Order: sequence, then structure tokens, then C-alpha cells
Amino acid sequence: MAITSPERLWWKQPVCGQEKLWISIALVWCIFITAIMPYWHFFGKQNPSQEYYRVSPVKYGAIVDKFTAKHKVGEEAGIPVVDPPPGDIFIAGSQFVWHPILKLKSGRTYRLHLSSTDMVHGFSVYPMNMNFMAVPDMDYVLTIQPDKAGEFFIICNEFCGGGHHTMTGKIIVS
Amino acid sequence: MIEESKKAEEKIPYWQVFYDDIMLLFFLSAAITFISFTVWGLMEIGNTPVMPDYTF
Amino acid sequence: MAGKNGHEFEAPGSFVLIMTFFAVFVLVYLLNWKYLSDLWPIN
Amino acid sequence: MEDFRVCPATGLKVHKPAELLIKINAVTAIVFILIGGLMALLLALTKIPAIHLLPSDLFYRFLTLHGIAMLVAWIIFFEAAILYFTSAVLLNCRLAAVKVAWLAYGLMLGGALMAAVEILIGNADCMFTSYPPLQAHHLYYLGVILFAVGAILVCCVFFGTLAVAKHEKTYEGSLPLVTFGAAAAAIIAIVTLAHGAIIFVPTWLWALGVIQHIDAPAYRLIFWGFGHSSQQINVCAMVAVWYLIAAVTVGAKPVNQRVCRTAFVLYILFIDIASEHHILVDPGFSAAHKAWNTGYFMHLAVLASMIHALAVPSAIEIALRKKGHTQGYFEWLKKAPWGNPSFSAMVWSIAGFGFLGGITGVTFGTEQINIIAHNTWRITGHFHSTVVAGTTMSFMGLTYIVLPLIFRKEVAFPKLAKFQPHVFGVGIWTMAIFMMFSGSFGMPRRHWDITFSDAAFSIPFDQTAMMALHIFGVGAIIAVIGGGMFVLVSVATLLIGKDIK
Repeated sequence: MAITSPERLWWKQPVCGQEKLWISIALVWCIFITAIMPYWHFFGKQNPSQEYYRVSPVKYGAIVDKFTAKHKVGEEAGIPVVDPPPGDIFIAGSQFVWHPILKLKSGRTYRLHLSSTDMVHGFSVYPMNMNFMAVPDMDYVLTIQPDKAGEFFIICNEFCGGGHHTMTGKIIVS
Repeated sequence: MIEESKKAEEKIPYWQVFYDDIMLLFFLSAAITFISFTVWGLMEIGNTPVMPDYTF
Repeated sequence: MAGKNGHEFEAPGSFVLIMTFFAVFVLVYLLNWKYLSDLWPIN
Repeated sequence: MEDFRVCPATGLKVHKPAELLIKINAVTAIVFILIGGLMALLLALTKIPAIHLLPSDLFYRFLTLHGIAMLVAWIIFFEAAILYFTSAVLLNCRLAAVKVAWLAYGLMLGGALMAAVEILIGNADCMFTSYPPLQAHHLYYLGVILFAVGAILVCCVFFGTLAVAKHEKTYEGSLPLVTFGAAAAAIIAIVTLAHGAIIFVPTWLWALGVIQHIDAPAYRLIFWGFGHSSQQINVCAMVAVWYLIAAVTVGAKPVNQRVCRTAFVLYILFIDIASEHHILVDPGFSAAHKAWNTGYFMHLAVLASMIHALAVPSAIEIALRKKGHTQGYFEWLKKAPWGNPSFSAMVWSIAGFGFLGGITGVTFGTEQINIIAHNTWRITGHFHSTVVAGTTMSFMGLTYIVLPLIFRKEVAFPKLAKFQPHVFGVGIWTMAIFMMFSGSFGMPRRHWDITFSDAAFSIPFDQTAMMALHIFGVGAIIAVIGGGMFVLVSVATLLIGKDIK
């Protein structure tokens, strides 16, 4: 019984064929799901970025402001819209807005810098369902290549304070 | 039974002794977790380079 | 009682159940890779 | 000896002070599931778009309380009872350091109440995770620390009891499998709580103003060494409870001790590094750290779960086949004691943990796949499958065994008890599945208003996902009813149940 001590030499009890077969199948599967992660790093197109830098929230906020001023083309819902050339682009999460609104071109490669100027925020692109964390003190560089045109919304999906549910943003791909 | 008494004399297999050693298992568990997850992770955070300046 | 000679299937019903489980597991897992590959290329 | 009584049903010697501690911890756990369940109902009614009951501040406050009451208090108080039961009772032994066990209980209760009060008066709207720079009142962190210290003491009493039993030779050879599983849970608990201490003590000092800055990425790393690993305590405890219930209800024997114990050893060694799952899309960690900690070592713990997934059902099948249910593949399953709420709760638990929780956990825990799952409602659905459909259901099943065995009361309302696991099971499965379904559209977790009515952009959320939200709500209400039945049966048994003598 499982609730009493086993026989003295329980180690020597042979494993029956059924369990052996299942453990083998399970082991092979575990090796497969392990190997697929490094495989995808080399041959897959969607991988979490490995590029990140230390930056204070104040400095990051200043960089985003300068970037916004340089490329600003308009305003929507009180949030500045920028139309930057391919290369380094910046977005900041702060209570309770994602700014600026980015205008991107389909098929071009961008280095999207993601960070927060206050709390930990969750960066979730809707309806594509792509999720990353925006952590203060860390500049997270995502090299992205938008391949579909359209309007994408950004939702904050990490609780960041009372107005968390109002925290949205936008990326426009043309 | 004859077989039983024979079994009683037989030495307990090495692996069985290992599995019964709860303290050893505890130290291995703590060591693996702290080295593989916590300490390595903290080292990576600590070694993060500083963001370069961007001028516009 | 179990595994006296180490080769019989003494719980065939459970084996069928576990194979069903495994099939669902593989299906769900691979389907998620498919959804992932629909995203923008990102690195 | 006066301190012991002999259980007439099992012949086990029961240490009376241990029995009292088991009772008090189990009762406290049930009080907290009542609080958490009430919160669950209010939250579900807010999540259903057509009702949207609570205002946003109360929603986040109650969500925090729901997490603390369920994930911390209900589960860990119950696990304290399990640790005392599997050590003192199953080993026929006295409980080591009864006074320490009472101190542990006091600290846990004091800590849990302190945290709960701080949340309720609005000083800690920070969720279970309390990521800095989001700050709660320092008493909230102190409450969590006190609770954790109490929980560490519980584990120490457990290990002390194992040592006493070995020293006084109250058992021969190796530990019973169930006790071994509980030991795995206790080992993981100590590693987990150590992480909790490492991160919550500085955070508490930060809230007091002693420390100026808590590094957000480092907090996330160490917090999850606590937050996720604490759920692995539940996994071990739950699997041990499966073996326990299978043994008590159908007389199942583990098919092979070596296989079952190996699976527990794999848990002990490798399951904690699964904490990595929470930081897969975080800056600060290389792909090597991520792939290693979710990779082969971690998957050895997945292998362990897959081993149990066959070992437990086949032990049950063999036991039932021995009783004469030998026809075809599934006669044993049809003729199984479904009228016994312990048994049916265990089956729900195995299936729920395996099909819903386990599969999704491994999937979302894959480094790249996490990009499409992280912080969406799929994660919430996943851990409601593991912790509620899995752990909580198995603990409910154990309660129906503990009531006659330890409390020596006949289960009240036996018909209600018979249906309870099925009601709760249907509810929680519906709820978890539709949480995951909506989450797969990108629906965020911890979100008060999915219609984005006050936001800068009112995002037109997918209509299918919005429909699923209503089905989720129905499931959640059914689950709350099932949980209410559980509390009703337990409390009624304690108050008006017939004594067994």
C-alpha cells in the first residue's frame, strides 16, 4: 500500500512492460520538446529577444520624448503619433498610456525599444497576441518585421495600478 | 520462507539508500535551484550592459 | 502482484487513457507552434 | 500512553496533539476557501460583461485577496494538515515539537490575517505578485513574511517527526510512498520559502523606507522562485494525495515503488527551475538561461508527472480488476466507486491536472510559445486547472477521508457530498477551458474592463472571445456552487455530524 512502508528491497522489483513502454515514449517526447527550443532559435522566426540594456526610467523617458519630438506627425486621442524611418524606434509604458503611437511600414525591419517609466507593464499587441514585459530599469530591444498591414492595439496586460484597464496604445502598419 | 530470509540479508541497493536520504535530496534540490535559476539569473541581470546614448 | 515477470500489460484500460492523453498533448503543443509562427518575425 | 488513541478503522496509533493540529489547520483552510470563494463569485460576476458588478478599485482589491486567500492560505493551511497527517499518523509516531507546530500555526494565521486586512482596507492593491515599484503598505509584506516563517516551521516539524519516527523505529525500511511524496512537497516548500524570504524581507524594508530601491527585474526573478515554486509544493502534495485516496478508497497499491519514487525524486531535483516560465519574455535573461531552465532538466520534472499519470490510474485499474471488474478495457472504470466523493474528486483531479493543467503548462512554458501566452487569460486558465481542478479537488477528496478518520464524524448530507465533486468539477473545467479560450485571442489577465470603455482607444475585442466570457461566467458560478457545497458539507459535518465510535 502507498500508506505503509514498502517491502524491504523495493528497488529490485522489475518494471512491467507497460510502464517501460510509456516511460520510453514520454522520455522521447521530453527530449523532443527540449530540442525544439534551441532549434527554433536557429531556424524559427519568432524568438524572445536577447538584447537588453540598463537604463534609468528618467533617462528612458527623455529619450522617448526626444524621439517623439523628432518624428511627430500628428496626434490621436491626445497621444503623439510618430512616423520614424526603419531602425531604432522607442515606446514607453507609463501609468496609464503607451506612447507614442507608431506608424510602421510593412516588410521593413525595426529595432523596437520597450521599457517603462514607472511600474512594470505588460506589452500585448492585439489582435496579433504578441506579449512582452516592459520592466523599468531595462531597455528591451525587439527586432521586429511587421508583415501585415493594419491597425494594432497595445494592451497593458500586467497590473500597474488603479487605471490599469485604461492603458492602451496603438501601432499602425501600412 | 527461505527466500524472505535470504532477502533480509541482501544489501540494500545504492539507489534505494539515496532515495531514502531525505536530507541529501533536500540539499541537491536547493543547490540545483539556486545555481541554475537564481544565481545564474542574478549574474545575468548584473552583467547587463548600459544603454548607449541615442541622439536625434 | 504487479510485474512478476516484467512483460505483461496488466492495466490495458489505463494505457488507452494515457495514449489519449498523449495524443491531446502532442496536438495542443504543435498547434501552439503553428499559432506562434503566424506572428511578425521577431528576434 | 495517554497521548495516543488507536484508530478502530485502520489500527493506526494516532497522536492526539497531532490530531488536534491537523483539525485546526484543516478547519482554518476551509474558512479561507470560504473567503476566497466569496471573492471568486464577486470577481466572476464582474468579469461577465453583461453584469460587471464591482467598481474597478474593489475588483483589483478582491482579486488580490482572492489570490492570497486561495493560493496561499487555503492551500498551505491544508498542506500543513497533510504534512502532520502523513508524518505523525501514517508513521504511527508522535509529532515532534508540538509547541513549535502551534507557534507555526499562530504565525501563519496572524500573517494571513494581517495581509488580508491590509488588502481589505485598501493598503495593498498590488495583486499576489506585488511587483515593485508598485508598493503596498509595509504591514502587508510583514504579513506575508510571518506566514512564510510559519510555513517553514511546519516543514521543520514535519522533518523532525520523520527523524523521531526513524529514531523510535515506528516504521521499518523506507518511508511509505505517500509520506515520501509529502517529504518531496516539504523539501520544495523550504527551497521556495527561502526565495520568499530573500525577496520579501528587502521589499518590506523598502516599504518601510530603509532601502531606497528594489531592482524590478531582480525582484521578478526571485519572486518567481517563490511564486511559481510554491505551486510545485501543491503538485507534490496533490500527487501524494492521489496515492493516498487510491489506497483508501479502492485499496490500490503502487504498481512499482521504484518508478513512483523516481518520479518524486525528479520533482525534488528539477521542478523548482520551472519558475523560469514567468520570465520567458522578460528583459535581463539570455536565451541560454531561459532554454536551460525550461529545457531538459525541467522536462525531467514533466516526465515525472507523465509517469504518475500512468502509475496512478493503473494502480487503481489493477485494484479494481482484482475485485472482479475484468471485462474489456473499461469495466473497472464503470464499476468504480463513483458514489464515494473521495474517489470521484480524485478522478476529477487527475484528469483536470493532466489534460488541462499539465498540457497547457508545458506548452506555455516553452520559451517561444510563451510569447503568445504570457499574461493573457490563458495563464489564469492554466493555473486554475492545476491549482483548483487539480490540487483543490484532491484536497476536497482527502477531506472526505479525514472527516471520519481524524474528526471521527460521519459526513453530513451524504447525497450532497456525493454530487459535490461533479458539480465543482464541471464548473471549474468549464471556467478554466473558456478562460484559456478567450486568452488565446489575447485577452489580458487581471483586467477589469475588457470593453475598454474608459481607455484612450476602445478596442473592439473579438466577439467569439466575448461570448466565451459569458460561458466562463456560468462555469465560475457552478464552481462557486460546488465549492459552497464542499464548505457546507464540511462545516455541517463538524457541527451536526454524528460521532463515530
